[in-house]
Amino acid sequence: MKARIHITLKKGVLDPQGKAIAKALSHLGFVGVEEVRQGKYIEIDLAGSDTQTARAGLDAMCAQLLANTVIENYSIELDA
Amino acid sequence: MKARIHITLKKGVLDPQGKAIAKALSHLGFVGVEEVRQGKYIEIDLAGSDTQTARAGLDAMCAQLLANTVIENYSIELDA
Amino acid sequence: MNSCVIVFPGSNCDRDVAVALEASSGTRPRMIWHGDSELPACDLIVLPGGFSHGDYLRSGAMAARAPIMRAVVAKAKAGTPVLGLCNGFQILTEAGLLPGALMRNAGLKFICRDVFLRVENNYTLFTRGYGPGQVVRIPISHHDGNYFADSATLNRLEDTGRVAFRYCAADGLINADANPNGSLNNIAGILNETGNVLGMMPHPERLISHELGGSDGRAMFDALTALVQCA
Amino acid sequence: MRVTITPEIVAEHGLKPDEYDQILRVLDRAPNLTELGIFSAMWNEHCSYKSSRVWLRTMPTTGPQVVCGPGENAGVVDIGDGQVAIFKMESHNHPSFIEPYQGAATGVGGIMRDVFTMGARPVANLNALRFGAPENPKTRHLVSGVVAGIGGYGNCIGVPTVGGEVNFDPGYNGNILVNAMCIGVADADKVFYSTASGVGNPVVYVGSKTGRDGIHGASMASAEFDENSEEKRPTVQVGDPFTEKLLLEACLELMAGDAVIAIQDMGAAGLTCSAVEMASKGGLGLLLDLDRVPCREAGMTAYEMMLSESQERMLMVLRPDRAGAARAIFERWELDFAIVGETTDTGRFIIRHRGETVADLPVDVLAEQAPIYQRPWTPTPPLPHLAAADVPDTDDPGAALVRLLGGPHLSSRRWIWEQYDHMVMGDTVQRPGGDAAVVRLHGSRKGIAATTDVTPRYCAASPREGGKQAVAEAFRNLCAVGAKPLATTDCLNFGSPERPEIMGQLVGCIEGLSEACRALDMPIVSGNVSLYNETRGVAIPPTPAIGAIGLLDDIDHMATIAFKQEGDVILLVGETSGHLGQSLYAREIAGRKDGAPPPVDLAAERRYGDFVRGQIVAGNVRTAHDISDGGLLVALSEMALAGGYGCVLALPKNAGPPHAWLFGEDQARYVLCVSPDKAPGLLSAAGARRVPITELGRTGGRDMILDGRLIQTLETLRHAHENWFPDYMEG
Ligand SMILES: Nc1ncnc2c1ncn2[C@@H]1O[C@H](COP(=O)(O)OP(=O)(O)O)[C@@H](O)[C@H]1O
Ligand SMILES: [Mg+2]
Repeated sequence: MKARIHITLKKGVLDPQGKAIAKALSHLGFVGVEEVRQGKYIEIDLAGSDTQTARAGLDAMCAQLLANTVIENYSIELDA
Repeated sequence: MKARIHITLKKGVLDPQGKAIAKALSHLGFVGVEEVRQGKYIEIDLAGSDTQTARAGLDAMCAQLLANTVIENYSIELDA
Repeated sequence: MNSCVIVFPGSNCDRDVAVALEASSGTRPRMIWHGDSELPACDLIVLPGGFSHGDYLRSGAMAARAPIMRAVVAKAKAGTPVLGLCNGFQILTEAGLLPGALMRNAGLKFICRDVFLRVENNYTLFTRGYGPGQVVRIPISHHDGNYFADSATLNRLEDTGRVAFRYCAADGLINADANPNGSLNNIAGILNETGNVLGMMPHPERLISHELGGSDGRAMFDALTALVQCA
Repeated sequence: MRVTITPEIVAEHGLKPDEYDQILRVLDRAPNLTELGIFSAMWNEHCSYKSSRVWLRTMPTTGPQVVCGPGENAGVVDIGDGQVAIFKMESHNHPSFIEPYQGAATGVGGIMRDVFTMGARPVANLNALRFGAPENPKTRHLVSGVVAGIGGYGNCIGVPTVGGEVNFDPGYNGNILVNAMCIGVADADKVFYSTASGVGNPVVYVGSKTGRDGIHGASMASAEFDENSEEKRPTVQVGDPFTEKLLLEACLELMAGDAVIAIQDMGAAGLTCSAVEMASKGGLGLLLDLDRVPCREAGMTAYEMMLSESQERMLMVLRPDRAGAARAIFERWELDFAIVGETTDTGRFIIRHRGETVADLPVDVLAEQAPIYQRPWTPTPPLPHLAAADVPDTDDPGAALVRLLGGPHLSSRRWIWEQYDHMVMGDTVQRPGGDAAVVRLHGSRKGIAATTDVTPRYCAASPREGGKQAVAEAFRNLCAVGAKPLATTDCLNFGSPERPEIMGQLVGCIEGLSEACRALDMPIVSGNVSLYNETRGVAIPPTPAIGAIGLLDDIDHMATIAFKQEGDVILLVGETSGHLGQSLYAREIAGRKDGAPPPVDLAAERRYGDFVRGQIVAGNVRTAHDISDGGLLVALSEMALAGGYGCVLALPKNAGPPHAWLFGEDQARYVLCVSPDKAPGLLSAAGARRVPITELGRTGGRDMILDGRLIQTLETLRHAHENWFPDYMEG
């Protein structure tokens, strides 16, 4: 199974990388960029076929390691 | 408009972060993790409403700045 | 003084801080491997600087989940002084022993240079060797030192004297120019509620003698040593 | 899969038709594709030094301090008390142009492996960088990527990056140079070499897994760039400094015991080069079983495994009875460990894969019988001396000074070195910004000083004088901090050796630097040659980068460039003729690029350098700076800025034209600074040693004053000097 995990900064948490990207884009002459937020995208290949177990496992992985829930949110998609 | 951009390492390119995450997950006792790849996820809020112009702009942003096309691929989704 | 330095894969200031501790206390600290699960009896635990696990995923994230950290948390809760320097500070926040998070420097670049710090609270185990409001020169060397916490947490830190050090100008002024990395309120180091855990981004162990260009860092290790000798 | 070897395939492997004929002759059959790949890797310029070898043999490589000269992974020199310093410099030019961050990062990783392969713990890194003109649209991106990559790798592994140099010149627009140097320290009785010995000993692979990284990277590094080169991108390797840190610690742990017979890091042409070199040096054969090689991807072919340049890997020959203990060490560090073959007495390099023999080649042919070329060369025509009178004077030396100090060539490099952790390991006693960096030998009072130097515009004007000058400047930088120069490494960056005028540059530079190394007693113990640095037939300026180390017996007797207090006497050591040919003043202010470079008098260099060092070591002098790019006024300004004190100077009688005196780049000169009570002693000591010395003035104030006139305020100078780099990078 393949899981796709998005980790994004919580609202209100400053995002130095996003800000820097926005600035760089405007330096390069791109107009209309209002806000940029940078997050992480993690793909995990999992053994097994039980999506329910998998989902529980992935949730635990995110909460315990992949995301810092003080500043980040996460979301999980699972392809069977 | 909101764009969601995924930046991932090209196939065959070493992903030290993914490798380390996989190891850490297994140390934490998670079983069945076969491979982990880490990429970036970028959200951009754009002014304007013409999706075609937006898409062309986003493509240029990715090629010129957001992705390192030597080792990375990118994909763009656009919500109107 | 009986101190323990925790060594994670990728730690690289473990030896430096051991040298500083030995210079002040005359005793060589025990180096404890991250995979161990128990800590010997000790007067001080140090989480050193470096790039534990390459700083991959998030600085300090993987180290904070190492087996030894359960013992560190237990000792910290029981009152043992714990000092986290640079990567050690990042690990302490990831482990939940200190609030907030250390994000990428606002300038996005790694920065290695001497900075000035104002001692905001010199009534702590770690800072008793400094005067109130004293300005000290200590190097920073990090990529992710941009301190962030939500406003409630920040207020709590400020109101209870838990900000130990702030980045400042040479004359002690706290302003944006003196802030090397974008930290909220110029925060360089904070304490836990009970005052026995200090995390700071600067490296006091790097300026402990005139050969190295200064000795402002030494007072911290001297103070910790004296504390134990009194007790 | 059987591939018939066509002339096209041969050409794609960078082999010339006559080289292929030689292969057919020695094998007495056609090679298969894997074998051809192995030949192409081994006979590549990068591995075989086929164009430079005859000239490299002429370099001075021995001396009482030399424990091991060129030929091993790095050079080894005695530093006393049972210790050795192990160091080398290496190029990663083409990869860094294609992917600046990863190219530079893996360059640092590679040179560090060369050093710890030999049993040394790395204690300092340096880097010599050449970029195109600041105006070139690519330059900014390349600078930012290269610097971040060097920092990213060195900072993570925890070795201080303490020095280096940077030039901008349009000659590097299409071909930047990234030369990385690493210095390590080991116990003299714990140095490890790459000579395999014994038959039936296990050949062991450790580190990261093998992927399809940089296949043909070694060939790419020697192939001229063309318009399409940016499409060769997927061959870029990604560095993993965390794994390298583990590999470093695991190797040093293993080396504390007696398990290792031979060890070789996998650099260019990874498994091929390392295996063949170990076998060839030991006069042995070697058998590899590729089924046991740890792979990152499924289905890798023998060809791919043999040519992969995946990073952070090592190959070793171990004592059979120690293999188990060795495995335990690497497994504890969570690194791959696999016995992938054994040494044999057949003299053949035999590779098995999936039950088949996929290569069977004679080891000696691959290594020692690689082609060697005596390439035709034409000497660079000498340029006439450029008289100071032919270079326009300036009525405002202060403005010229601001332009020089606040421009790409002489501005502060702080923007770079603050991105490098230059203090980790707690022994950096002289940080970047001075003449040479100094790291204390851990736990002692001794120090190792290090510098990298070359002035490509001098080398272009006269390869021979330029070669001499590069070594002389390195010598001066070491003497100026109080270090005894010990030995040299080099990185010879040139265009295509197939062009006689480029070969002439290479020959001239090698002759010049060899002469200087002999005269200054700084033998060359390691180095690297990078040829084919060209884009569309335009070669880079000849750039023989020199890295040198020196020793301080007591770090308390060390000099720095900063003025230390008001009222000190400023003295000039050496002779000033006002040589403006190839000077920065002539180029940048007067727009003249002609003329011979300053001549180098090696006997004078030695005498003056020995004098300066002697005074520092004796504790008489704590402030010293050599004079190089930009001349005297620039050197004085750097000292003033570093210390925060200005100076009041007087033009000596018979100084000649002021612009030549202020900005000339005569060699073998230093500025010293001492308290007034020490000055008479210093003057008489110089007289006794026939060392010319002139009093220039006193420190003090916040300005640079010459003959009662304000040249410039320190504030203006500091602003210009410190801001050029960050402003430029901000774009
Ligand atoms: N790429 C670099 N990395 C680190 N330090 C550098 C780099 N470039 C220059 N420096 C440092 O800046 C200082 C000035 O460099 P340079 O002008 O080349 O010195 P010198 O003229 O004495 O050889 C030196 O201390 C040097 O080590
Ligand atoms: Mg110099």
